[in-house]
Amino acid sequence: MPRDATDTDDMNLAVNMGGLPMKNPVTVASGTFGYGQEYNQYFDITRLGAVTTKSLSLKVRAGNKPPRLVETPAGLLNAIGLQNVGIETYLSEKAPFLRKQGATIIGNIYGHSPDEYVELASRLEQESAADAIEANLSCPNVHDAKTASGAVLVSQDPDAIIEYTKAIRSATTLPLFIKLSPNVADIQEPALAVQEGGADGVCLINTLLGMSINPKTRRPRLSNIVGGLSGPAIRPVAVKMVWDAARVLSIPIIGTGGICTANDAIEFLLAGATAVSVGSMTFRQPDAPMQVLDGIKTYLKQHRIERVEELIGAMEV
Amino acid sequence: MPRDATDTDDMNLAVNMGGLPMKNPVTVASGTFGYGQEYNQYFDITRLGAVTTKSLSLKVRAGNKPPRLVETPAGLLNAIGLQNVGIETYLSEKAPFLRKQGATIIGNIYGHSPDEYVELASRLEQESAADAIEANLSCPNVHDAKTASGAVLVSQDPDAIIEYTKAIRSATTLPLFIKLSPNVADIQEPALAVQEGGADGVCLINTLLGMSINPKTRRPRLSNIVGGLSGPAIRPVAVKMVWDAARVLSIPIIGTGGICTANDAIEFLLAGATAVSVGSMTFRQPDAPMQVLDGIKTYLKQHRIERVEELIGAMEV
Amino acid sequence: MTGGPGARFLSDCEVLANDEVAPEQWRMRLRAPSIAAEAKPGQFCMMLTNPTQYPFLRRPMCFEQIFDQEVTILYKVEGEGTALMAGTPPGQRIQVQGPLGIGFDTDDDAFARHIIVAGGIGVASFPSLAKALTARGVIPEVIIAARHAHLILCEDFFRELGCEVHVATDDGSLGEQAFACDVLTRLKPDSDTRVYACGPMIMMKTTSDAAIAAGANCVVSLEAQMACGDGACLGCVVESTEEAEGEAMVRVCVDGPVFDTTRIDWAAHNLAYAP
Amino acid sequence: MTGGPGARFLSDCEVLANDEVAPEQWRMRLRAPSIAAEAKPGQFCMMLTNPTQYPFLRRPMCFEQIFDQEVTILYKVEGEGTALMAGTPPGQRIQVQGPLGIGFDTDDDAFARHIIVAGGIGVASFPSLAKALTARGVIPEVIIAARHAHLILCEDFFRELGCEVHVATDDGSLGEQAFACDVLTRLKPDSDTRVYACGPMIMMKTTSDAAIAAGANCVVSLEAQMACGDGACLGCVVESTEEAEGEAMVRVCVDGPVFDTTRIDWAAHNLAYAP
Ligand SMILES: Cc1cc2nc3c(=O)[nH]c(=O)nc-3n(C[C@H](O)[C@H](O)[C@H](O)COP(=O)(O)OP(=O)(O)OC[C@H]3O[C@@H](n4cnc5c(N)ncnc54)[C@H](O)[C@@H]3O)c2cc1C
Ligand SMILES: Cc1cc2nc3c(=O)[nH]c(=O)nc-3n(C[C@H](O)[C@H](O)[C@H](O)COP(=O)(O)OP(=O)(O)OC[C@H]3O[C@@H](n4cnc5c(N)ncnc54)[C@H](O)[C@@H]3O)c2cc1C
Ligand SMILES: Cc1cc2nc3c(=O)[nH]c(=O)nc-3n(C[C@H](O)[C@H](O)[C@H](O)COP(=O)(O)O)c2cc1C
Ligand SMILES: Cc1cc2nc3c(=O)[nH]c(=O)nc-3n(C[C@H](O)[C@H](O)[C@H](O)COP(=O)(O)O)c2cc1C
Ligand code: FES
Ligand code: FES
Repeated sequence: MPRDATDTDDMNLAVNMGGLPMKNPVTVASGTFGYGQEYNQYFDITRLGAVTTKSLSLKVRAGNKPPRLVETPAGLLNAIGLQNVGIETYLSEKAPFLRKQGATIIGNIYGHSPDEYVELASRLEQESAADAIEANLSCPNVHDAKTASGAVLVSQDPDAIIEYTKAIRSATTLPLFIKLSPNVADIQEPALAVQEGGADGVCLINTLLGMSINPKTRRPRLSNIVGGLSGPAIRPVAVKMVWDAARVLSIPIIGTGGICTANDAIEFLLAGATAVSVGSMTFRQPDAPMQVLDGIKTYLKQHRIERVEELIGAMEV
Repeated sequence: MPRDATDTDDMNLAVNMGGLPMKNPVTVASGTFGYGQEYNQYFDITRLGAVTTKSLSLKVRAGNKPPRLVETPAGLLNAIGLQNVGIETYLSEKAPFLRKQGATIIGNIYGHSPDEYVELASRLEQESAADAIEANLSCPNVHDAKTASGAVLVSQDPDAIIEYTKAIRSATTLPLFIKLSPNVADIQEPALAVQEGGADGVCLINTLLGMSINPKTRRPRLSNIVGGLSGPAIRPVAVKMVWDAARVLSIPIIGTGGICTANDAIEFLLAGATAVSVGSMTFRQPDAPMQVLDGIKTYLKQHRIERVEELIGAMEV
Repeated sequence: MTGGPGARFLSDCEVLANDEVAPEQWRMRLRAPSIAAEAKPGQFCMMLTNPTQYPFLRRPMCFEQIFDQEVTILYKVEGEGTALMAGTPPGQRIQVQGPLGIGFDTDDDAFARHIIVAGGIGVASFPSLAKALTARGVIPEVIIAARHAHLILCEDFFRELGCEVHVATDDGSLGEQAFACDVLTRLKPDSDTRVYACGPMIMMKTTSDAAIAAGANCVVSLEAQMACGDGACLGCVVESTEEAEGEAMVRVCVDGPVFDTTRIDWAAHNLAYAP
Repeated sequence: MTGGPGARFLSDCEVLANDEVAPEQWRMRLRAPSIAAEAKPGQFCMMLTNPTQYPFLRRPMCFEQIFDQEVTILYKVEGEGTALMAGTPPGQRIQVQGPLGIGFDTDDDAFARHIIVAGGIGVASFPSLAKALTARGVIPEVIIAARHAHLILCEDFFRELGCEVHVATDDGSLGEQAFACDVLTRLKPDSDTRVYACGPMIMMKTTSDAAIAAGANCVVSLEAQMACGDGACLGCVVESTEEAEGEAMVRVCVDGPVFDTTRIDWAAHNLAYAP
């Protein structure tokens, strides 16, 4: 018997995220859900459409110096700097838990070169430690903010995106998603580059670059000076980018950015996302992803919508 | 006798904004303060370092269809579409009031071509209806969002910025500021283009593009679909852009974006702004610009800082 | 005397009472001496619903009744902002700005007959109007329409003033089962009649159509999403019937909220976006 | 028995009392049966301070006292979040998650002498610790230090438990004019002593230095900006003395908040950023 009869009964919740079958469109945003185990005490994490892991790198990383977090109006800035256990510890200690539970896994990876991404993706596939790969080409927190010129992220350069995507594509048969930065003039360019590179989906958006200064000490509030802005504050920006990208892409989108409630998730679906990930809201409400999922079900019932897929891109203009 | 002895006594508040002497660094954001008169009933608007007008165009404009506003977490989206009385009505009906009061005026202008900006700037100078010009090259709300490709703003294209700036520069001897959009990958590029074009200052930031969908009706909440996000939600993004720009510019910056309190204003000064403008917060608290000004004075006293200019770019890293 | 614009104030007002008068419908009594002294029926105020910055914008609320030092607000819990209002205990102070906008013209004696048409919480501004009219000897007739019996508010108030009150509900749970516009038509307004309508946009449109069809004069009190309440942001506009570009839009906050219905371009108004 | 990690709960807890016990210092009593049943001294909870999304993040608060069905929180109004907590009337419910983190080891009998060193509101977690220690016959000595007399909290509580209490203020307005670390040195802790410190970062560092200099064991209860409280966000880290990249950071929320001071790289810690 399936662990949760209610969810599997609702076949109308299923979506196909670029070849990854998800029993419902709700996943979690990388870096806001650890490796899943942290939240299994608040709800059965296998009820999620997928668990997305913290970005994994080849070597264990200590990340940036503290302080790494600062709260901002309806959001927060983080400069974690990709602290993570490294791929090998993930394979030996984290993935087995997720597999034992029966979770669908989106393995988020971060490297310093196409080769590193290739190796990360290969290891995940070899060890069956992920059901899809999400390559984070957009982390704002791994550069030295003090250098005069703003750090250039891979995902700010369409040519680089194509190069990285092609490399990872050739290394894995798993569904491949590329996660992009909102810090661009026009999101359609990097999104189309992802498609051209052969990926199966795009994840929009990573955090917006931001900073905060403490007037008392006259120092930045983050030791890294600059961080990534997330939370409800950025939701309107994320919805717009999903809508922009959806109009030109033929591959599906995971929508992310300030999703707090089912209504927020539905906004992203209507804008054109196929799946959604709940991020910072989990910090405020550890069972937020479940509340979003339950709320989507209620919405479908109330509006007599048979299949959640009918909502994808269904905004009426 | 000056109208407000307290402020003129505090000579330590004065800043020089690219040739515009401001008795204090506090102005208001274009479009959030009408033409000044609207707020004179809540405080003496001449106490402001300057009054910045709603964007003026050659012809009167009706703007976009309603609804034009939607609230978002710690912010709002607007798609006003530059409704304004037009330059001639401004000259005959609005500027005289500001002049009679004795306000310092930053005339914000919007045109469809360099020629239109030139004409607008010339008219303002001819009629002594502004003490400085702020050219809005970054309004997100005057394009048709439905066209598949995102509208390109002048301020997203450094070459166009140079062209427009040079044209306006040659048409006026008034201090000239250019207002830029945050919807770029790297704000240093357009900021440097402004400087190359010969302007005296940069205003950062205009609103971030965003949108919101009503799950009940499945329609966008703005009739224009897309709007500009403002308010405290975007403050971390604005502070970061001011800091980025300040590190490469030799011309001064007006910092804008989510300023609600004196502490917020000081954040912008520390990041490198010479002046600050209070925008959306005035909607919540009509005397917000005065509270910001008074709070800056208190801060200077508490921290025994002689001149507000000492704060500009004084963040310690 | 038209209701505004005059002096406006930004005051910290003490909440004197705040009670649920019907399911999800509340009445708040505020001590607001300077605002009360200036307020006219149909004008409104902008209320801060939360001391923290969320919700960021204030909520527009018209005056239900205007007393010597006090005003009352009759409101419906719609979303987060009004829910926070409902949670405000007496004794607390809230920032209120007003009086704002142009209210009802209560002095115009061009009309022999006055009919108030209220839809749902749209009744909120009519007690003060009815009081001002009766004060100069004009007793308005009142139509109160709502979806359901428990959403019919202020009936006793109008009866005590001496008004003839017609109650209609969509489901027939109180009064007759009818729409406001149909009741209005039955009352046979004519060119000597002024109709005052407030309620959902669709109800105001149909009521206004019925009034115009009967040759009556009709004013409506509109709603719109507002940011400033002061005419500065240009966010609260509705399309007018004026052709000229500069007059194509009217601002609900300073040009209204009360408008002669002929000024409003109802055809242009997209009801799908109604708040 | 070390204090955690065990079962954690996300509960809507009723506020039973919420009183200002000293200027800007409040005590909140919560009905929290499942949390109270699991909570250990030194553990903490994450509290929602506002039903709306501002402040967005919850506030970490340790347990002052742990009762059968209830816990108390002793807190200082620092900014917006704690101001909202102070404004929460009894009867209201707030979301509380806990117990979280690793608290004090109250069962370790390796030490003959136990000295609690509290700086300001850092005293908040010590009543439950002192009670747990006295319950097994160990009577701790207590140093309470603060800037000013009115910031000295819980003195009577510790005395009633039978503890010897040393009060010190920066300005000499109560007790002796001294810093916590100096009082500690005077009490001559030795290798048979365990010191428990909580307070501002600078006070914990100096107290820890004094304890180590005297050859004592020292545990500190750290503070950090937190987002999740669950070990997931990696936001609350402090630098550890471990060399290995994977151990270079410890998370205050799940590896602490109570740490043996030798695990913390105090030299790396930049006090300029202290919350
Ligand atoms: C001039 C004027 C006078 C009003 N007087 C009253 C009154 O006396 N009593 C009363 O109950 N209501 C009145 N309203 C409507 C009231 O302002 C809204 O119901 C309220 O703003 C809803 O806020 P919310 O946070 O509870 O709802 P939410 O749905 O959370 O609001 C979301 C956003 O939509 C806006 N909004 C939602 N509904 C409306 C609406 N109908 N009109 C305008 N904006 C809306 C809100 O301001 C907010 O920004 C008036 C509106 C206007 C324009
Ligand atoms: C494990 C732990 C237990 C704590 N226990 C208590 C307690 O029992 N009593 C008590 O009064 N305080 C305690 N604190 C500190 C308390 O969490 C902060 O004072 C509180 O978060 C301040 O919130 P604010 O909104 O009032 O202040 P603001 O200054 O508005 O807060 C701004 C931001 O900084 C953070 N912040 C500010 N000060 C601190 C701080 N000292 N530590 C961590 N984050 C901070 C806030 O979380 C917030 O995100 C504890 C902190 C931690 C980490
Ligand atoms: C504390 C924190 C850590 C994050 N770490 C990662 C990460 O390791 N990899 C990644 O791709 N995104 C990371 N993100 C970005 C989120 O996955 C997400 O894209 C972003 O937070 C926007 O969603 P939200 O507003 O719902 O949080 C992180 C975000 C936060 C707040
Ligand atoms: C309702 C509204 C209208 C605006 N109109 C203009 C405008 O006409 N010209 C302009 O340059 N900026 C305009 N802006 C942008 C503001 O001047 C400002 O750059 C932006 O709102 C960010 O500041 P804030 O967060 O303090 O509001 C407008 C903003 C709002 C909210
Ligand atoms: S609400 Fe700003 S113009 Fe009406
Ligand atoms: S608060 Fe998130 S890891 Fe500690």
